[in-house]
Amino acid sequence: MTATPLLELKQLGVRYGNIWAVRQLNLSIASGECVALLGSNGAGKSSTLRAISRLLPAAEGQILWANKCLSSFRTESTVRLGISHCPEGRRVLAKQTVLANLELGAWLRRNKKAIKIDLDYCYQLFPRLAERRLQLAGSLSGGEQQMLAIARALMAKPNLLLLDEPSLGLAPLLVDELMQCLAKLNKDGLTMLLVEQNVYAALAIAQRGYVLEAGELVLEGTAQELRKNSNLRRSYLGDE
Amino acid sequence: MSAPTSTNNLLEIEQLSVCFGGLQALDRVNLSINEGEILGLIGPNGAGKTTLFNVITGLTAPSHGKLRWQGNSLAGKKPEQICRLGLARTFQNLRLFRELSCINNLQVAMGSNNRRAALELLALVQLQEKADAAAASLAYGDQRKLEFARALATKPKLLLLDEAAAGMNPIEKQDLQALVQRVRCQFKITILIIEHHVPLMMQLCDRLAVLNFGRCIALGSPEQVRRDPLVIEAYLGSQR
Amino acid sequence: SSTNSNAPVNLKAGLPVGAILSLTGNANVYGQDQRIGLELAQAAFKPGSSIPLNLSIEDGGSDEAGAINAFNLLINRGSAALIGPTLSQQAFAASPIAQRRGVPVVAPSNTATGIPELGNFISRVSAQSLVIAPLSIAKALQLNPAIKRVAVFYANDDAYSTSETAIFQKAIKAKALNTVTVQRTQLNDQDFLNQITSALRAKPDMVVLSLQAVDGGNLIRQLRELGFKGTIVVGNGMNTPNIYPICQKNCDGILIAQAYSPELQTDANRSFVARFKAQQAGAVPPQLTAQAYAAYQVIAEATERQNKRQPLEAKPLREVRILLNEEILRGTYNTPLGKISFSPEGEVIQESFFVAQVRMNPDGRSGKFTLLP
Amino acid sequence: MIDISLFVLMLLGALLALAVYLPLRAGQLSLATPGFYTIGGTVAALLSTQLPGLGGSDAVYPLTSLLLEMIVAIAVAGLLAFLIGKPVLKLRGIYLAIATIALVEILRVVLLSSPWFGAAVGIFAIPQPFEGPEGYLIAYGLLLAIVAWACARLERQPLGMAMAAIRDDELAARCMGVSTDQVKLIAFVLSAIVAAAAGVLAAHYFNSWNARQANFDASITTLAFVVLGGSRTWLGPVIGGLVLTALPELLRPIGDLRLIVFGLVILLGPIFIPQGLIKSKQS
Amino acid sequence: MDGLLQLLINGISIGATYALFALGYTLVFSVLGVINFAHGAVFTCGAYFTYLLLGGAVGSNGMLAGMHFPLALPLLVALPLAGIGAAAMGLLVEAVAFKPLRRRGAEPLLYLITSLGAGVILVNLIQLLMGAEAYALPGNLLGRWPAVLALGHGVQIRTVQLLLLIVAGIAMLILSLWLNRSSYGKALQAVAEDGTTARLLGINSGAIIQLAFAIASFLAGISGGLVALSVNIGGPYFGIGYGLKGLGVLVLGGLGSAPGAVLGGLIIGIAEALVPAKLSAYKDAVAFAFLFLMLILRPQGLLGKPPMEKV
Ligand SMILES: Nc1ncnc2c1ncn2[C@@H]1O[C@H](COP(=O)(O)OP(=O)(O)OP(=O)(O)O)[C@@H](O)[C@H]1O
Ligand SMILES: Nc1ncnc2c1ncn2[C@@H]1O[C@H](COP(=O)(O)OP(=O)(O)OP(=O)(O)O)[C@@H](O)[C@H]1O
Ligand SMILES: [Mg+2]
Ligand SMILES: [Mg+2]
Repeated sequence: MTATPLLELKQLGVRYGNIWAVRQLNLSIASGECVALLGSNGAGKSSTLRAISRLLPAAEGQILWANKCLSSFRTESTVRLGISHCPEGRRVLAKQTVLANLELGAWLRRNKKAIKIDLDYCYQLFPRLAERRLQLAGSLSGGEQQMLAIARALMAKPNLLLLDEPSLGLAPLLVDELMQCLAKLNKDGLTMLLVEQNVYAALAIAQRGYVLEAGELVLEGTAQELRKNSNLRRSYLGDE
Repeated sequence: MSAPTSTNNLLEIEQLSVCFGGLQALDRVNLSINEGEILGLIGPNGAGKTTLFNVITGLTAPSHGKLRWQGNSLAGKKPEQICRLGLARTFQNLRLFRELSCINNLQVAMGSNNRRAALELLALVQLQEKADAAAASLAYGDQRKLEFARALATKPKLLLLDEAAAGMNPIEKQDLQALVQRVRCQFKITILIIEHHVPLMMQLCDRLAVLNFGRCIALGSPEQVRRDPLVIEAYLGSQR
Repeated sequence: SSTNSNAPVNLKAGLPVGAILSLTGNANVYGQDQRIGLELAQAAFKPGSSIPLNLSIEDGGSDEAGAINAFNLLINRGSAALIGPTLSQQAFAASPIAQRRGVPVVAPSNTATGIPELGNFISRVSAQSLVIAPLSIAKALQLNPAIKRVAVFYANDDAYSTSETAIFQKAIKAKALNTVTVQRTQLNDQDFLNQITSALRAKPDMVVLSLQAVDGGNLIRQLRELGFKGTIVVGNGMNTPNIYPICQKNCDGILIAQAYSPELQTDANRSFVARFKAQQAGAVPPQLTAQAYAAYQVIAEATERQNKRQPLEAKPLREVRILLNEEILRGTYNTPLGKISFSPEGEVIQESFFVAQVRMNPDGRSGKFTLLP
Repeated sequence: MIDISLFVLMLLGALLALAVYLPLRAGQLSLATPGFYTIGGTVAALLSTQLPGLGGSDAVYPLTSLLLEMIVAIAVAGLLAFLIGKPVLKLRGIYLAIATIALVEILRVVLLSSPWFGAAVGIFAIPQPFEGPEGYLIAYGLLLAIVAWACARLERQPLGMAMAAIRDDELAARCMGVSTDQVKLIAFVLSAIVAAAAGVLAAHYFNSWNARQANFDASITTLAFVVLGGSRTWLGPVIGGLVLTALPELLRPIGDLRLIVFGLVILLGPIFIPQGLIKSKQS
Repeated sequence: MDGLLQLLINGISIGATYALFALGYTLVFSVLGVINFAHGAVFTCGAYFTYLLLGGAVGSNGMLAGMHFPLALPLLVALPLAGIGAAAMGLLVEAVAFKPLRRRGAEPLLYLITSLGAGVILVNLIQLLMGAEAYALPGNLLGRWPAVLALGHGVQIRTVQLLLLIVAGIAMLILSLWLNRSSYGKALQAVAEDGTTARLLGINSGAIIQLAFAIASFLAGISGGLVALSVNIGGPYFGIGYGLKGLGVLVLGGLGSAPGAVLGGLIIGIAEALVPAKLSAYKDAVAFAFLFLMLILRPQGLLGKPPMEKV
C-alpha cells in the first residue's frame, strides 16, 4: 500500500437531525485499492458514502482526499476531484433517455473521443443498455436502471468510485459479470469503495473490508481475514 | 354464466401480452396461481416480471389476454378495486408514503385508524420502535420491510412481492424467508414473489416460474427449474 | 381599544379627521393624487382656523377589506369625520360602517350611482357625469356638426366607466346621433387592437370613451395610430394632466368632460393651483387632487362654522359627529371645483362644469386643457 | 391595538386558508378557493337583497335567513365543485393550479359583466344580521371552530390519512386500495363548502359584494397563508391565515414601507421555516 | 375576408407579447420545475429601466421625483442595457428567493410563495421610488418608421408589435436551440428533475440555474421595454397583469417548451381576437375557457411531453 491514502475518514460522524447514523469512523483507502464497506440494514453505509460525496455534511471528524480536507467542497466539486458516486436507489434521470443519462455522466469531461470509447465500453458491459439507448430511463426495468446507474458513474472516469449496492436488483448472471468487471477495473487501477449486501461477492473482489454496526466500526481487516472471521460469518454470511 | 373454475385457482393468467411501442414486454404468458402456495417469479433483468405485476394490479393495461381472479375477470378494474378484491403488492422501487409515519403508512392501507392492529403488523417486521418515525427516515432495508407490512395491512388474499429481499444481507434474507413463510401460515394467504436471490427462492417457493423476454420459459418445482437447461442458460449461469 | 363615542372629543391636536386612500394596489395612482390634495389643503386651512383639523391618512388598499380596516381603525381612533375611500366599490363596503356608527364621510372620488344614498352621513364632492357628459357631446357637435356616427368605448368591469357610459349613451341618443358600435374593454387591458379595428370598420365620425386615465391614454394612442381621424370625447376619468405623456401628440384635440378645470378663474382655484404648482414643479393639478382638496375644505370650513356657533370643546364625540355632519350638508363652499353645496341626501351640487380641449405643446409631452366657451 | 373588525377579517383569512389546505392535504394544488368564496358571497348577496321574504328590509336581518343562505350557498358551491371536480382533478400539480385559476377568472369576468349580479358595481346595501362587528366575530368564530374541529377530526380518520397518502404517492395509495379520485373529490368539495360558507358571512360583513374578490392575487395570497402556517396539519393554515391577515394592519405605523415588509415576510418565512409555523409530528 | 385577416394579425401581434412573457417563465420552469411569480415584476423593472435609460424623468410621487439619467440613450442601446439590468434583478431574485430553498431541498410549493414575496417587494419598491403614475416612452423612437405598417387589402399592423413578434421569434429559436441541442439543455433538465443527482454528476446546478435566470430575466427586461413602447407603462403593476396570461400561455403550450410558449401565446392572442365585438367584455373569459378546455383534453399542453410514470 502507498504511504498516503487517497481517501481517509478520520473520526467521521454523520447525523440526521439528532440521530447519529455514523460515529467515529476511521477508514482509509489507498490508491488502486478496492475496499468493501459491510453491515446490516441501517448500519450507516449509505450515510458514509453520502458524507464522502458531500451530499451530507460531516457532523464531526474529517474527510481527507489526498491529505486535503473536503469539508469546504460541494458535491459537484468532489466530482471534479474524481469521486464518482453511484447512489442508493439508482436515481436515474427518468425523463431523459439512456444515452442522455450516460452523456450527463461524462458532463465534466471534454474529450469527445475518450467519452465515446467509454460509452462503447459501457454498452459492451451492459448490452441491454445499448438496445435501450433511446428509451426514457424511467421506463427501464429495475435491473436495467441499476445497470444505467453503474454505467453512468463509470462515464465520469473517476479516480474513486463509490458504489452503493451495485448488485441490487441484478439477475445472478449479471451480478457475476458485474463483479468480474469491477475486479478488472480495479486491477486496471480504479480505486473503489464498495457497499454490498452480497458479502461473498464483495469480499471476493475487495482487498480489505470494514464492517459497520449501528453506525460504529466493529471490524476491519483484509478480505481474507474477514472471510474467515467467525463472527462475521455468523452475523452476515448466514453460515450456521 | 361461466362454468366454475377449479376452486384452488386463485388467479389465472391467460395468453397475456403487453406491448410498449414496438417492445413486447410480455408475450402470451399463461400462469395460474394456486391458493395457499408461494409462487416464485424469476428471470433476467427486463424479462417482464414487474410488468406482469403491473398488469395484475391494474396499473398497466394488457394489450392482449385475460386475468381471472377467483373465476371473475379483472379486465377494466382500477388498481384500488383490485386491491380491495384482495391483491396487494410491494414495489421494486419503494413507494412508501414518505412523509407519513410508519404507523400511518399501515393505517392508510388498513383503511382504519386502529393503532393496535398497525403496531402488531409493525412488530411482525420488527419496526415497532420506528412506529412514529417518518417512512423516509428509515434505512433502505427497513423501508422494504415496511412496504411488506403495508401490503399485508390491506388484508390481501394474494400478496405480490417485487424484489422482496433486495438490499438485505444474507442473514436478513433468511429472516425474510422465515417471515414470508410465517405470514403465509398466519394470514392464510397466497404469495407471488419476485426475487433475484436464487438460493432464497429455491428454499422458499413451492413453484417457480421463469420469464425470459416476456415469455414463460419454465414452470415447475424449484428442483425442476434449477435443472432446466433453458433456465441455466438464460438466468442461473452454469456455475450454479 | 376603540374610543368611547360618549367621551368628549379629543381636541388636543385639533379635530381628528381621517382619510382613507388607495395608496397601494392597482388604484394607487388615484390615492397618490389625492394625498397631494389633502396635504395641500392641510397647509392651506390649518393656519388661521380656530379649530384646525388633525388629519391622519391611512392606506385603504384597492379592495374592500383594506377600506373596511382603515375605516374601522380611524373611527376607533376617534375621527370626527372621514374622507374617502378612493374607489366606489370600497365605498359600498366601508361607508355603511361609518353610517352605522354615525361618522360623517365626505367622498372625494366616488362617482358610482347610489353612494350618497348609502345614508345621511355619506356625502360626496365628486360629481357624476350627469351634467357634463351631455355638455361635451353638445360641444363636439358644435365644433363639427357633420358628426353622425358614434362609437362608444367603456371598461365593462369598472364601476365608474359603466356608470358614465350609460349617461354618455343617453346623451348621444338624445342628440339623435347613431351609435354604430359599443366596445367593451376590461380595466387592466392595455392593448385595444381588436376593439379598435372592429370599431373602425363601423366608420364612426366620433369616438366617446369612458375609461380610466392609463387605459384611455393607451386607447387614444392606438386609435390614432390605426388611423382614426375623427373627434374623440373622453369622460371624467381622464381629466388629469397625467394623460399628456401617455398619449402624447395623439391627445391633441380630444374633448374632455371636466368636473374640475385648472383654468377656472376663481380665487379659491387660483390659490389652489398656485400651491400645487409651487409644490409640483409647475405642473397642473389633476381633478382627483382638486376634489380631495375640496373634501378637506368642506370639513374644515364646516368645523369652523360649527365651532363658532356652538363650541365643540367638551362635547361628546358622538354629538360632534352629528353636528358636523349637519353643518357639512348645510353649507356652501368656494372650492377649486367652483361653488359647491350638498343636496339633503349628500349629493354634490356643483355650479361649474367644463368642456375642455387638449392642446399639446410641440414637444409632444406636455399640454394644456383649453376651456371651450 | 387590534380592532374587532380586524379580528373578523383574520378569522375569515383562517377559514379561506383551511379551504386551500383541504385539497392541498390530498396533494391537490387547487386555487379555486376565491371562486367558491365569491359564489358563496354572491348567493348571499342575491338572496338577501332580492328575496323580500327573507327579511332584508327588517331592522335586523333574521339569523334564520342567514342560515338559509348558508345552506343554499353550500349546496350551490358543493354541487358545482362536484361537477367540475371530476374533470379538473384529473390534472396534476401546476396544471391543476392553472385550470382552477382559469375557472376563477372565467367566473370573475362573467359575474362582473352580467347585470344580474350587479355587474361592475356589484350588489350593495346588503342587510345586516348583526348590529356591529362583534356579531360577525362570533359568527365567524363559530364557523371556524366547526371547520377546524372537523379538520382535526378528519386528520385522525382514515379519510384524512388517505389524503396525506395521496399527497405523498398517489399511485401507491391506489395500490393500497385508496379510491384516490373519490378522496380528492371529497377534499375539493369540502374546500368549496368552507369557502362558500365564509363568503356568505363576508357578503354581509362587507355590506356589498362584487366578483373582484375572485382574483389571482387572492388565490395566491390564501396559498401563502397555508404555506407560511404549515400545510401538514389544520392548525398551520389557521395560524397562517390569522397572522398574515393581521400583518399588513399591524404594519400600518411604518407607512409606505408596509407592503415591502409584508413581501419580506412572505419571502423569508418559507426560507427560515420551510415547514411553516406549525410543523407535523414526524421529522 | 380582410376583416378576418386583420383579426388574425391583431391576434398574432397581441399574442407575441404573451409569448415573449411566457418564454421567460418557461425557461425558469425548465430548470426548476416551478413558476417564478417574480417574473412579472422583473418584466416591469425592464420597462422602467428602458424608460429611464431613454432619458425619462421620474414623476412627482416617487422618492426619486424629478431625477433622471444624465444621458438619453438611443433605443437600440437602452433596450439591451435594460435587459442587463433586468437580468441583474433576476439574479437577485434567484439569490434571495430561490437559492436558500434549493439548498434545503424544499418542496416546490415554497418557491411559489417566496417568488411571490420577491415580486411584491419589487413592485412596491418601484412604487416607492418611481411613484404610482404611468410613464410613456417618447413617441418618436422608431425614427423614420411609421407607427403602422399597411400590409395591403386594408390590413395593417403596428410597427412596434411587428418588432415584438420578430423578437419573440428570434428568442424562441435561440432558446429552443439552446435547450435541445446544446449539452446545457440536458444538464438543465437534469437539474430540474433531480438536483441531487445532477450534483452527483458534477453539474454545477447553482450556476446553471443562475444562467437560466439571467437569460429569462434579460428576455423579460427587453420585452418589458418593448411592450412599454407599445402600450406605455401603466404603473408598478404593469407586468403583473401579463403574469396571469403568461401563465395560461405557458401551460397551453406545454410547460418547459419554448416553441410551446410561442404557439400558446399566438393561439390565445388569436382566440381573443376572434371574440366578436359584442362579447369583447368576455374576451378574458373566452381565453381562459379555451385554456381550460385544452387542459381537460390534453393535460400536458400542446407541445408538452405527457408525464411518464414507471412503477
Ligand atoms: N433521511 C434520513 N433521515 C433520518 N434518518 C435517516 C435518513 N436516512 C437514513 N437515516 C437513518 O440513518 C441510519 C443509517 O442509514 P443508512 O441509510 O446509512 O444505512 P445503510 O447502512 O445504508 O442501510 P441499508 O443497507 O438498508 O441501505 C438508519 O438508522 C436510518 O434510519
Ligand atoms: N413504459 C415502458 N415503455 C417502454 N418500455 C418499457 C416500459 N415499461 C417497461 N418497459 C420495458 O419492458 C421490459 C420489461 O420490464 P420489467 O420492469 O417488467 O422487467 P423486470 O422483469 O421486472 O426486470 P428487473 O428484474 O430488472 O426488474 C424492460 O425491458 C423495460 O425496458
Ligand atoms: Mg444504504
Ligand atoms: Mg422488475
